[in-house]
Amino acid sequence: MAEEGWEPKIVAFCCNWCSYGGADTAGMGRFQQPASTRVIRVMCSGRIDPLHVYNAFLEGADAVLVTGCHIGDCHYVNGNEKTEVKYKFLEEMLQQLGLEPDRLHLNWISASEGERFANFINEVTAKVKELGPSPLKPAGVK
Amino acid sequence: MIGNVYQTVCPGCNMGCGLYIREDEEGALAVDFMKSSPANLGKLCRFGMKLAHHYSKATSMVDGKESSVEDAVKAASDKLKGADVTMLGVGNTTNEESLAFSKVADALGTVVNTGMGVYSELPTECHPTVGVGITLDDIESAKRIALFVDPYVQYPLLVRRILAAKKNGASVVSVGWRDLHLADENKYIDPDMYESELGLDSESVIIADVHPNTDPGWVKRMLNLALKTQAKILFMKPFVNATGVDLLCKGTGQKGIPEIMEGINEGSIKTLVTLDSDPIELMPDSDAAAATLTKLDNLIVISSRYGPVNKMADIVIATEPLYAKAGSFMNVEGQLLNNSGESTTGIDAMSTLAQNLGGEALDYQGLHNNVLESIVQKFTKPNYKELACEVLDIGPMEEKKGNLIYLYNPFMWFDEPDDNDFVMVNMNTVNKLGLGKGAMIALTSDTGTVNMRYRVEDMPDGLILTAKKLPVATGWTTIVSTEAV
Amino acid sequence: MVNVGDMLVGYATDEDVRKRGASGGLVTAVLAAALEKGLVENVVVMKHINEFEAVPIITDDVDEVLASTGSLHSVPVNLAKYAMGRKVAMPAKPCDAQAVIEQAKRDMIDLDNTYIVGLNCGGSMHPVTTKKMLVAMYDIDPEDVVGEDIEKGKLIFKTKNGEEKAIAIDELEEAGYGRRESCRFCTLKIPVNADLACGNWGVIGDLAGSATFCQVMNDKGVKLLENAIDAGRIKVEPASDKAIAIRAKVNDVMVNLGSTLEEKIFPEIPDEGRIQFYMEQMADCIDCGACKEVCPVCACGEDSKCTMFHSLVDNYKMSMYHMIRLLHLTDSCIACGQCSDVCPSDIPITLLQSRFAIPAQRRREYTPGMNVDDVPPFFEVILK
Amino acid sequence: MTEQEAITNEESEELRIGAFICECGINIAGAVDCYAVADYISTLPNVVTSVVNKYTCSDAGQAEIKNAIKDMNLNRVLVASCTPKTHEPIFRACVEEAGLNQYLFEFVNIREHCSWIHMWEKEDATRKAKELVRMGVARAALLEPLQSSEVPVTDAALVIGAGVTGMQAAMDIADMEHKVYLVEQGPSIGGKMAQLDKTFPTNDCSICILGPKMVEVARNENIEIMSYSDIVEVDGYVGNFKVKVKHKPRYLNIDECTGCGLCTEVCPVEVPYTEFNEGIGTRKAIYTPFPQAVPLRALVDKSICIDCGACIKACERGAIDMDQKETFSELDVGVIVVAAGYDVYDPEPNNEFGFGLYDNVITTMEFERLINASGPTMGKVVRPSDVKPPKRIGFVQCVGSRDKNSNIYCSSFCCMASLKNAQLLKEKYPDTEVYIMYMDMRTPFRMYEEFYNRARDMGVRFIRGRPAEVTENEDHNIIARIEDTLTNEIVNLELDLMVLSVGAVAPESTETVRQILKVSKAADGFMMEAHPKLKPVDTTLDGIFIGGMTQGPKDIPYSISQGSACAARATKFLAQGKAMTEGITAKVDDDICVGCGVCVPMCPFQALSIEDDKLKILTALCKGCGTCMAACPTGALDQSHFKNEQLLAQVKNVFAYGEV
Repeated sequence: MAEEGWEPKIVAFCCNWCSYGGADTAGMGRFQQPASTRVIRVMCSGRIDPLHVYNAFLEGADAVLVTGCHIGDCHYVNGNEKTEVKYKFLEEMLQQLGLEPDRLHLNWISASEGERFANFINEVTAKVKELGPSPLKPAGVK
Repeated sequence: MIGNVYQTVCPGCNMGCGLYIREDEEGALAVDFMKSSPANLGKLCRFGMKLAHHYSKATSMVDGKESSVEDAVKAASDKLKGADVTMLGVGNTTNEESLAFSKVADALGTVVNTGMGVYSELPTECHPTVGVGITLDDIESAKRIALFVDPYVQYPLLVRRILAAKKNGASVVSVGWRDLHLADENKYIDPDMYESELGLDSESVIIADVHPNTDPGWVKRMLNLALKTQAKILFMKPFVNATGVDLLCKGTGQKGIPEIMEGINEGSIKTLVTLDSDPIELMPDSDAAAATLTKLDNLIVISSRYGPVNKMADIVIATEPLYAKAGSFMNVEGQLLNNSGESTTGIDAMSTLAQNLGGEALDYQGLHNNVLESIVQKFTKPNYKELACEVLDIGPMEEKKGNLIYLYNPFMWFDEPDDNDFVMVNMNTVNKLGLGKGAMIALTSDTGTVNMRYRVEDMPDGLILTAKKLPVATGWTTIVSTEAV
Repeated sequence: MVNVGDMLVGYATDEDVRKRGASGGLVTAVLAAALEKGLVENVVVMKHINEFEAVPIITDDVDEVLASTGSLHSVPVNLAKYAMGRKVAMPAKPCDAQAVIEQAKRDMIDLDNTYIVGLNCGGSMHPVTTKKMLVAMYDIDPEDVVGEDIEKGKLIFKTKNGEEKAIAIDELEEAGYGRRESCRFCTLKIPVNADLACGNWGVIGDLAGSATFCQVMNDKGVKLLENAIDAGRIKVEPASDKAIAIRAKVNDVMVNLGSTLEEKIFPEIPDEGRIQFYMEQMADCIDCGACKEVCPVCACGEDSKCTMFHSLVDNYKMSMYHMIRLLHLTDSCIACGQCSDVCPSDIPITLLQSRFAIPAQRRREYTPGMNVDDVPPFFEVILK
Repeated sequence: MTEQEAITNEESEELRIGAFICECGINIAGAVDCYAVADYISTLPNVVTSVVNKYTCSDAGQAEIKNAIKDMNLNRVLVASCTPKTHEPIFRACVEEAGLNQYLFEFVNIREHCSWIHMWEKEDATRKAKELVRMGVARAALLEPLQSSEVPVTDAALVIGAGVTGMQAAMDIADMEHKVYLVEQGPSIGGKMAQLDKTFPTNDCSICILGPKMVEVARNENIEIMSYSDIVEVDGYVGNFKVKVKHKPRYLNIDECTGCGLCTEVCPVEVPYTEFNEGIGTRKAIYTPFPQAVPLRALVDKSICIDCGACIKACERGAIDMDQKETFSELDVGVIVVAAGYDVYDPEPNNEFGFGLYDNVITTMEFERLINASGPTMGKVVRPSDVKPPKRIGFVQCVGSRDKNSNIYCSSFCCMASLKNAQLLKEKYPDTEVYIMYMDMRTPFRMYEEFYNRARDMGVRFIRGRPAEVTENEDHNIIARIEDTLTNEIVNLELDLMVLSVGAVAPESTETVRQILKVSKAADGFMMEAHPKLKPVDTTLDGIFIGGMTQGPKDIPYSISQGSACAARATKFLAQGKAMTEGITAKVDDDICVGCGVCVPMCPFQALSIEDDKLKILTALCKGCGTCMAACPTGALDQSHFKNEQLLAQVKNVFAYGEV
């Protein structure tokens, strides 16, 4: 366990139409969350490149969340389906690399599911707090 | 066959890495791996991998206008006849061309300066040890290795040799500015403590390097360390044929490049002839070097590459690219390595030049046999010359003054771009200046300011290391002030 | 008269080519005929320099093709990238053929313009290691060697004075010599993905040592053979059932050897120590990019997503360059060993890449480089 | 100097970023110390000004931005306030007015993503806000000017669904001199409203309002009605939609048939008429939907037709053609209005309140058909068990609405519907007892509350409670046990007829249309609007609008107003004749692209193709999703405004060496 008061830093990639909207709805619903997560907006979850996920871990992220529209709801027909294919490879690779599985999550969240978004952030932050800082975090990075 | 395949040696440094250069039908170059080459098993470092961009072709020029090689040689002969000429050939080319160059020097009654001023301040009996070090295979059987170079940046193909030595049980101490992964410990200590602190004995190897800007005192200190601890020593050098040129253009009293620059500034040198040696690229302060060269009456450049000095030269004699030359090189181990190319444009040009100046004609075969007799015989089986001299008087050491320190590497010797385009500082400097991630650090010296990206390293406070030539640098160490951009 | 699936035994009609060939000189004859009759514009061949050195060249001169006869066990190079953008015929070890097909999947090679004459392969060796092995294990001066062969699990060297010496491969590999590590766990010994699959396995009876077994894999294989027969360059006859059985047996032995060695080469790394293991393995990398330049499956130019991170300005704990390559090649790495060969820090990159590629490929029952129509799973698109 | 060069020149100048931190009253300032954020941001490289204002989106706030751009010649603007989903267009327009390219603007969300979700951790919220804005500044530094491109708009509109909303929208657009294709899946336009008897709150006869409108729609020469047709495919983008419509076969020639009904009379096959009369009464295999149908044409239900040929003989105009095939037509339209309507909630699956078990439990829609003068019983309300007029009738409210086991939403019209039906009963059969069992009577709009009082005055009895148990006695009367929560008594009510006041659900057909159009789905299954207040009838897809029940349960007045709203929003594009497409599209660097073609199958809009070893992008078709870039191994493909370097700069600036 990390030293007391350590707060995990989580990077969340959200798609403009659904999960970003979900985060907004969580805000509108005032669903309180730990201040651990930084949202980066992309137009579609299909835009999230494993390159960005790796860069997030190597820059110091303790967890990375890949989120987007539910299957069938993608504003661009099937961007999220391709994300699922890439995510499978990403997950397998980071697992083989030795990174704890709980540091990487894929979650489809629609623009109306504010509470679900908030719960998701709460759960992940709690799990990551359990795991402690990421082994890939460079020295001296906050 | 379609296009050409040349077996050649990488001009990056004195390691002698063998490789193939492929030239397709349109003349585009590509690097290919020569796995049978003993020095490097076909492996190449960052510089070797980018060689396709290195061989920029030179064009013969007379007084700023393009001309044929023959006219350039004719014009050069007229200029050189009876003149007081200084010649510079650091060893960026083959033994045979270097020998031809020294024949031209004979005709002019002068010597070829190899740019390594160090040699003229060392007793002749320790020249062989500085010239030819232990073999690369012997590094792998050393018990203890003291590193006075940063292999990752400066001589990368040493890395696998040192790792192999560690597998055979060697311990490695690095005496540099930053922690090296392959070093068991890093001792950035006062030079006087080297003998007592580094734990060297007869089964140890010291790896240092010598180049035109090295302080002779430093080389003596290295030799003394080897003498006192009976450790073997290997001096790496920055030019592919530094060893060959040193042996071919013998004689103490040769001038180093800094000395030549001073000579030009004082007006004692009026005419300079270079062979594949561009002072603007070689000197730490390129702008100062360029300014100095304008003071020359005659600047004659014999070169296979297009470099900044070509632009300033009165006469340029363009020779064929290095990989295409017929010729040989001698690496740091004293191994003779041959090009597969057959072109002799450079040699023929110098042959004509020598004849115009009263010397005899030269041909490749003659020069090659001379090389075999003069330097290879002496080193048929490369063996390490035990140091046979007393402890040397180091004399006044020009104290290291600056906090910006050069980590000389092949990209710097040719002043060519490299992706590793940053300076190194430690975390205290980052926090002191409040540098953000991905931000720039501003380095200011009395010659100007430059903004550079930075990498965080474990190294002494206040120091800044750079593997890239910076306009603000005036020597291999420079005093700079730093602030966040 | 030749059709797909035929199992034949044949030899070059030119006695000199036949004699110098590793088996019957058939491969060289087929390549020469392809050039002569205009089936192709160029041929990729190995230009011999000495017993342990040869360099791949692209030629349009039949003599250079004929001069390249004879198999080279100590020149481990992948020929795929030399076939790009040309109408060409080429000899190909199984990993060469795999790389050609992977490049074809990325439109960098047009398979219809690339005739692949496959060669059985027991495994290749590194020239410098082989020379050291000859001195240490065989007590032979490398200069005297005139030929070598792999048979019945033994590595045989022939010297100028006609002498032959054989030592078991696993004995050599125990002592740190023998074949390159990637060849040890390779299980594709017969190039079934090429147009023709040739070799000396299964050449028995009076033809032993002077003929080549040849299996016709597809229509291009038929065209190659018929073209060579028309050119009068080769003679072929159907292989006997016994020959076919023996060839299959030899193949099984080699394939099993490959799979048993796999466990030895890839010991399990405990979960908690695994990330430290990879960090330690990559720590000495100087980011030279050689492993990408040499990779025969990689289709990118000099600028790509991995080389975008060549600068070491960010002191990440793991190189972005390697993480991207590990992912991009998860579904297409053919473990040909080229990257390990050219790494200046001697990092066993092929083994590291295989730790990611082999499980991922097996999980998807996908083998790269076998069929140009298989879409690499990473780019599999679920288009309703 | 062409415009493109002007942009790139301006690009090479020194970066001058202006940061504007919004307090949004106390919405942000309540948890985030905006002044601390502004101070921190002013220390970052290239930030020229970093100020706080109370309401950045107000006129004063926007004026301050415009002045700052002019006075300090800013070439990048960053606003840290609420969500870009609503306010990015406002600020983009603001910076554009000040002469700065609208894409040189970065928006950081420190309200929904920060202050509102960390209300009690002021320190954490401030630190997070600083980091979010730092990320924004890093991205702002790398933004490049873009031009959103203009596309011509085809001067025609498609309206899907010809219920009251669809008809209203169609007429409004047509009246503004634009061509309208009105596609209806049923045999006649009119939708569910045609089935109703009277409509609240005026109790005027439903068909009397609807009929004239239907005729007007039919007569309007700008409207082309395509009845009995389905939407099969929609491609393209705003202004240039390609729509494929399937015309289901009626097995008779629509131009010849006059709807005279002779064929229907001779047709020997009869089945319960579920489509229109909720299964009460019957219809023939060949039938006209209802008397006031538009188009008044018959159609053949092939599933029950026995091919006896009687109708063929009977038809004087020889209109019937039994092997008529389905036909397709391709429509080019500029805008699309979706008014695909709803389905009535079906209580049968779990036999709610005895529905499907006892004959005398019916739904509102079945009641509407009973009481309707042109209905199967000519307006006589009878008990299904013995076809006698019921003496005691009870309405059960919130069936299939406000119920955890079915739909949690309130369907908004069922209370008023029951009040109306109760009044009709009292008027027609004064001595019947009418009960309404309810939880809350919801009568929100003009004259609704008065309508409620009138029902009470007419003697309708209200019981605040819903039947806990419903049983049937021997003469099929319904016994409802109710706990009246106002009197806290258990009431056993015997009823002759019980009407379940059912709500609305999203129909299967709307789901298919929704998937074809790729409009997102709300939690309640209906189509989701872009924003409840700011864009109530828009969808997130430019040029596609939704109105009426398809957007969620509502009553007829609300539906009709949404019909007009859709028309207004849609006609903007038709009137302007051009539409601005988003400037964010894919861009390829030809020097790096090796032509491996891996990206091509990634694009669902067919915008990518390989031509002589290089990638070619049809920017008009590119929607800017970015999926192809994630697949491109070389990095040659990048997305304007979301470039790899911009995303990586944000990732890098999530972290820092020192404490913020």
